Amino acid sequence: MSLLPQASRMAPRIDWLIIGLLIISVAVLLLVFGLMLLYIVRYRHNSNIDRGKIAEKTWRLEIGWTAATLLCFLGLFVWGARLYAQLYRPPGNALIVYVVGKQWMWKVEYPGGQREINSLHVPVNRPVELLMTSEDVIHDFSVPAFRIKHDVLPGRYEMVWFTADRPGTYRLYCTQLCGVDHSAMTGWVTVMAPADYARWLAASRTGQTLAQQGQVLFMRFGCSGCHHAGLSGGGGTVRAPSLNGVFGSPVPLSDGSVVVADERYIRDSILQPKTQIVASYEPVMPSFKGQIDEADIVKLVAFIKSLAGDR
Amino acid sequence: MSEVTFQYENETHRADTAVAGFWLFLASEMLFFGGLFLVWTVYRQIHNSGFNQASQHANLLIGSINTVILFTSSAVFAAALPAGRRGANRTAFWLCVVTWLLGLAFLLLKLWEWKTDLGEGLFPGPDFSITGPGSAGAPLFWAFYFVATGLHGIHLLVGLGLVAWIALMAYRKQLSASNATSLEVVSLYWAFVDVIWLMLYPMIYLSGHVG
Amino acid sequence: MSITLEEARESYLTEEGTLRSWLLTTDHKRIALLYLGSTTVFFFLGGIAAAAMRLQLVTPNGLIVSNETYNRLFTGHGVIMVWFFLVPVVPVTLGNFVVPLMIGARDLAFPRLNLFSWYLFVLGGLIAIYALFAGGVDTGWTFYTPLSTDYAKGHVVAIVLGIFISGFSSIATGINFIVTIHRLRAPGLTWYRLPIFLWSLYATSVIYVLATPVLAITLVLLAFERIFRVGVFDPALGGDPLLFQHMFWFYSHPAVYIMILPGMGVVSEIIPAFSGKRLFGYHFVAWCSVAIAVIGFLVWGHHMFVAGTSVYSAIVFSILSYFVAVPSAIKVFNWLGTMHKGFVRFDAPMLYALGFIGLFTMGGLTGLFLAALAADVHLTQTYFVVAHFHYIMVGGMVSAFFGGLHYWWPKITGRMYPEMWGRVAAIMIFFGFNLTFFPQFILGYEGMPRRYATYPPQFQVLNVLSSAGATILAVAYLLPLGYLMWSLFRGARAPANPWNATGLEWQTPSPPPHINFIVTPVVTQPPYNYPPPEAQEHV
Amino acid sequence: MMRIALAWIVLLLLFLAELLMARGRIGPYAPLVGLAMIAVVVTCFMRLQKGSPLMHVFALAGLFWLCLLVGLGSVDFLTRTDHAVGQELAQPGQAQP
Repeated sequence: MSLLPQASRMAPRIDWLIIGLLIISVAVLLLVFGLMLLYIVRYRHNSNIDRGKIAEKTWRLEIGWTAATLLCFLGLFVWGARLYAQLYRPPGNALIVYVVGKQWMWKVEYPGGQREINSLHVPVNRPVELLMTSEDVIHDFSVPAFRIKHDVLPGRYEMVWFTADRPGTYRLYCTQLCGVDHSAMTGWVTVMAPADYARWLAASRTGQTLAQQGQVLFMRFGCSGCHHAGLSGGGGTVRAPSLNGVFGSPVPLSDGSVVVADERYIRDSILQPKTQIVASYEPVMPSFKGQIDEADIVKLVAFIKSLAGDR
Repeated sequence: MSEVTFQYENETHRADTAVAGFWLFLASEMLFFGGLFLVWTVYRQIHNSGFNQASQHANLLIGSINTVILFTSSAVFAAALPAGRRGANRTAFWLCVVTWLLGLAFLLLKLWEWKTDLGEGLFPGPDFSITGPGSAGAPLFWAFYFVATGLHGIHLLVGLGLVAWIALMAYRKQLSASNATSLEVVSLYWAFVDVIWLMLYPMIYLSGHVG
Repeated sequence: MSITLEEARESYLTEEGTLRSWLLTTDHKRIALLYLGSTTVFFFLGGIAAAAMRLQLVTPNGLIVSNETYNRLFTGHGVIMVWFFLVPVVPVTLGNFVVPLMIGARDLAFPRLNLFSWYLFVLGGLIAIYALFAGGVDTGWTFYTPLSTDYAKGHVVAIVLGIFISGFSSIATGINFIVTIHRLRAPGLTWYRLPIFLWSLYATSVIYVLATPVLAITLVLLAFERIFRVGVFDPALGGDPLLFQHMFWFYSHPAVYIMILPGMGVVSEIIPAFSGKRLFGYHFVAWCSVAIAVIGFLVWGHHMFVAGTSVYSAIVFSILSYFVAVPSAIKVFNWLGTMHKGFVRFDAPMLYALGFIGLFTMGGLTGLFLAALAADVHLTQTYFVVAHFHYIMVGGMVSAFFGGLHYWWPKITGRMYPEMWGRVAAIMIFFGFNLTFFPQFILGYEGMPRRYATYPPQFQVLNVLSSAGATILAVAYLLPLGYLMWSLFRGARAPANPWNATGLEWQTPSPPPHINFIVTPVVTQPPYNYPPPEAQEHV
Repeated sequence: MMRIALAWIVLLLLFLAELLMARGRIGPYAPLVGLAMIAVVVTCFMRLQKGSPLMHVFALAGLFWLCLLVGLGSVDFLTRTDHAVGQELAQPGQAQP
């Protein structure tokens, strides 16, 4: 299995599963082709071999191979399912990178404010969690060298994570048909040693972190006119909830329910503010749908996230 | 060897086979509407309050009147079958006429209801009128509403054609004990359209009034 | 209406010759030939699209067409091959012809419905062809929303309408077969005396009748959303595009079994006939068909392991997917068991059947890779998947179709096909097929995504190999078209039972008369009642 | 004829019950009454119980596969731990105050 580099912690484990499947397949294939060739040669119609009597009762054999097949399949199922569950359980300390799919490019944004298109830089031996969404149709983020793949859907955040363990550059693809230039929606993942990664981050800095860029947008879109955030904002004529410490905490809503303010909730509240009103506030916030793209929403989310510790 | 019983032993064998085949067709139809039921079930699960709000905007009065009209029409048409089998063509004819008129009344009321729905801005889109807290998912309900009632309406329209055909047979005195298969099949179809409505009625008109 | 014995013996082909008598016929045998003609047209249309795709992929940057045209090519290829060839082909051609013959009936239960379903099929097909030629569709045959509803250009509504209409043709055929098998069996023909082909067509028909309507409603919802720009899958309204995928695969996964069960049925006829031995484990094979049809409804979620469904549902669908593989494996062992101690002859139908076993086994085994959750994450949406389902559908089903066509050709036409050419074509198909699709497994493992008009240069060698195989495959598929046509006029006259096979269809003349059987047969024997080896050895 | 008239009266009563129940606290059970009405139509107007076993098989198959579609079709949505962003969105372009 040296055709494709194994560049993540998960890769060899998934390759072992594939090798296991391959061994079983080759064994069954040899059995089927072997018996087929044996029988058609040995029992060809003009062969005078003594055929004896044919078995009348077949159910023992039938039960036998049914049970054997079933057992073998159950083993494979458990093996595959355990690995799969790990693929979707990210460790808590992962580095978060935002990925936005758009016909036909990948936009990548880092917490430090770095941005790139069709390219992703990650440090080696450190778990990286990608929070992904799409501006239009369904895309799919796939890096074969890491053995990961996940659909990127409009209207929600999907997650995939990996720990790259071999520096180098690897191809990334969109693997869900997304329109005319689907096959051009590809790029490169660069895995770097920690020191190189730090240098790259510093060199690609745009001056502001993602949260700082979000703060600029927070002013520009007029959010700060109503919402208190950080040390500024609020104090206008309209009463709106303070955003300090909101992220990750439970929010009571006007219909009596309680939601935890996660990325999804923040995004919802920007685009469709009227559907989830915080208890005791008026539904006066206008929708920003159509005025703000997913890449900017990511910045606002990062900004509000950065206030999680403030009270 | 008559043309109709070519591959059958006799007329009864043919009639039973036709009716059984029609039941299989109805099973297929059930899955057709089943897709809509799945849509409703899933979205009601996800957008509970939006679906309740949206359902409260449905016209309960017309919906209820239509329900009564439709099960009354199935009862009337069910009575036409024994009449047809007896050869009582005149009775069968008038029962068909009543069924047909009830079906027509249902459709006219439905069209009127659609008109008021559209007037109230209930078609999903830029002018959709259900907004405010907890309304997420309401447009999905109304998209479901228009597709479901539309498809049901088309089925009813086909039913009207079939009932008219049976009425014509009765008018020409063609129904008899040995020639009632078409009547039986159409009565199954008409009752099935009723069954679908009895499923849709609580989903559309009652679900929002619960509790 | 009384007819003389002489008139009753007149073949269904020569009984009446006018065009009108063909287009308004209710004879299942003539309708089968109408279907054979129309599905052949679709097969070659889809084949031309495939050939263009393989040509495009000879170079990494694409040899002949733009990205947009390439997308239209694979969409057209998928739509035509799935809905207008693979799903209908064996039931409506071979099935239509032999079902009444196998059960000793004069026709299907609803002959006029049968003709009507052919017209629906042709109408749906013409609309689909119009959509493809009037500008095409580039959504893939899976029509995932919101690409198909809000973003794609092209005639999505038209092609969806074509598929919708042809769906009703499937439903009509399914109802006809199920009711016929229940109600029109000859005296003495109990369920366990039915040939396996009928069991598998029955199972197929269950899927036709109960899955196709779900596709129909899904396509209605899709068209509604495309026309009105609002609908139940629209994420902007709070809709979930994954619901579309669930509903689509509720049909389209069982449809995979529509595309393989009839092939398994054909092979279960051919192998006993050319092994001169009764089918091994008849009851198991029969019930496995039913089991595949029923369990096949429970596994659709395995198309969505990376789509964003819940992990729990992925695990449920994974284990169910393994369950559906068990009955398929049982069938393979039973076919091998049938050849054991038989008298194996190598006529063309048998070569096709042996090819089917080999290719289907490979397709089935690679399916295990895709059912194993973590392996699926790596392999899905790549050429591995493309190769996997082509092994099942083309390697399996198309081989079985050709096998069945050769097997029943003497019965259908009254002429023998040229045996040598039949064998050459069967062997060429097997090797051409492997050369085309085996490299695609490796491409998929290496990560080449499917539906790519252009690709990174490291994949070129394997792609060129695959295209070379496709050339052989194309020739191999054209061969039967030539020699079968030739045999219609020059082939040797076929006897009633050229293969010494059991089954009622071989007890009536080739080609059969309009009424199939002059005297309604009475069945007194189990199926595949070939004499035991000790009785045959000294013949 | 009597049987059909009786069935119609039962349907009417069930319908009124369904309507009243939907207004009250036992509302969630109102659809059960709807199912009872369907049972009346199927038995009295479609005469299923008088049909051949084959018809029973076909009707039950339809019902079974319907349950399968709705049941297995909801599994994913009932077990989503990570509810989608878009799932709590209202319609686009709502009027601004």
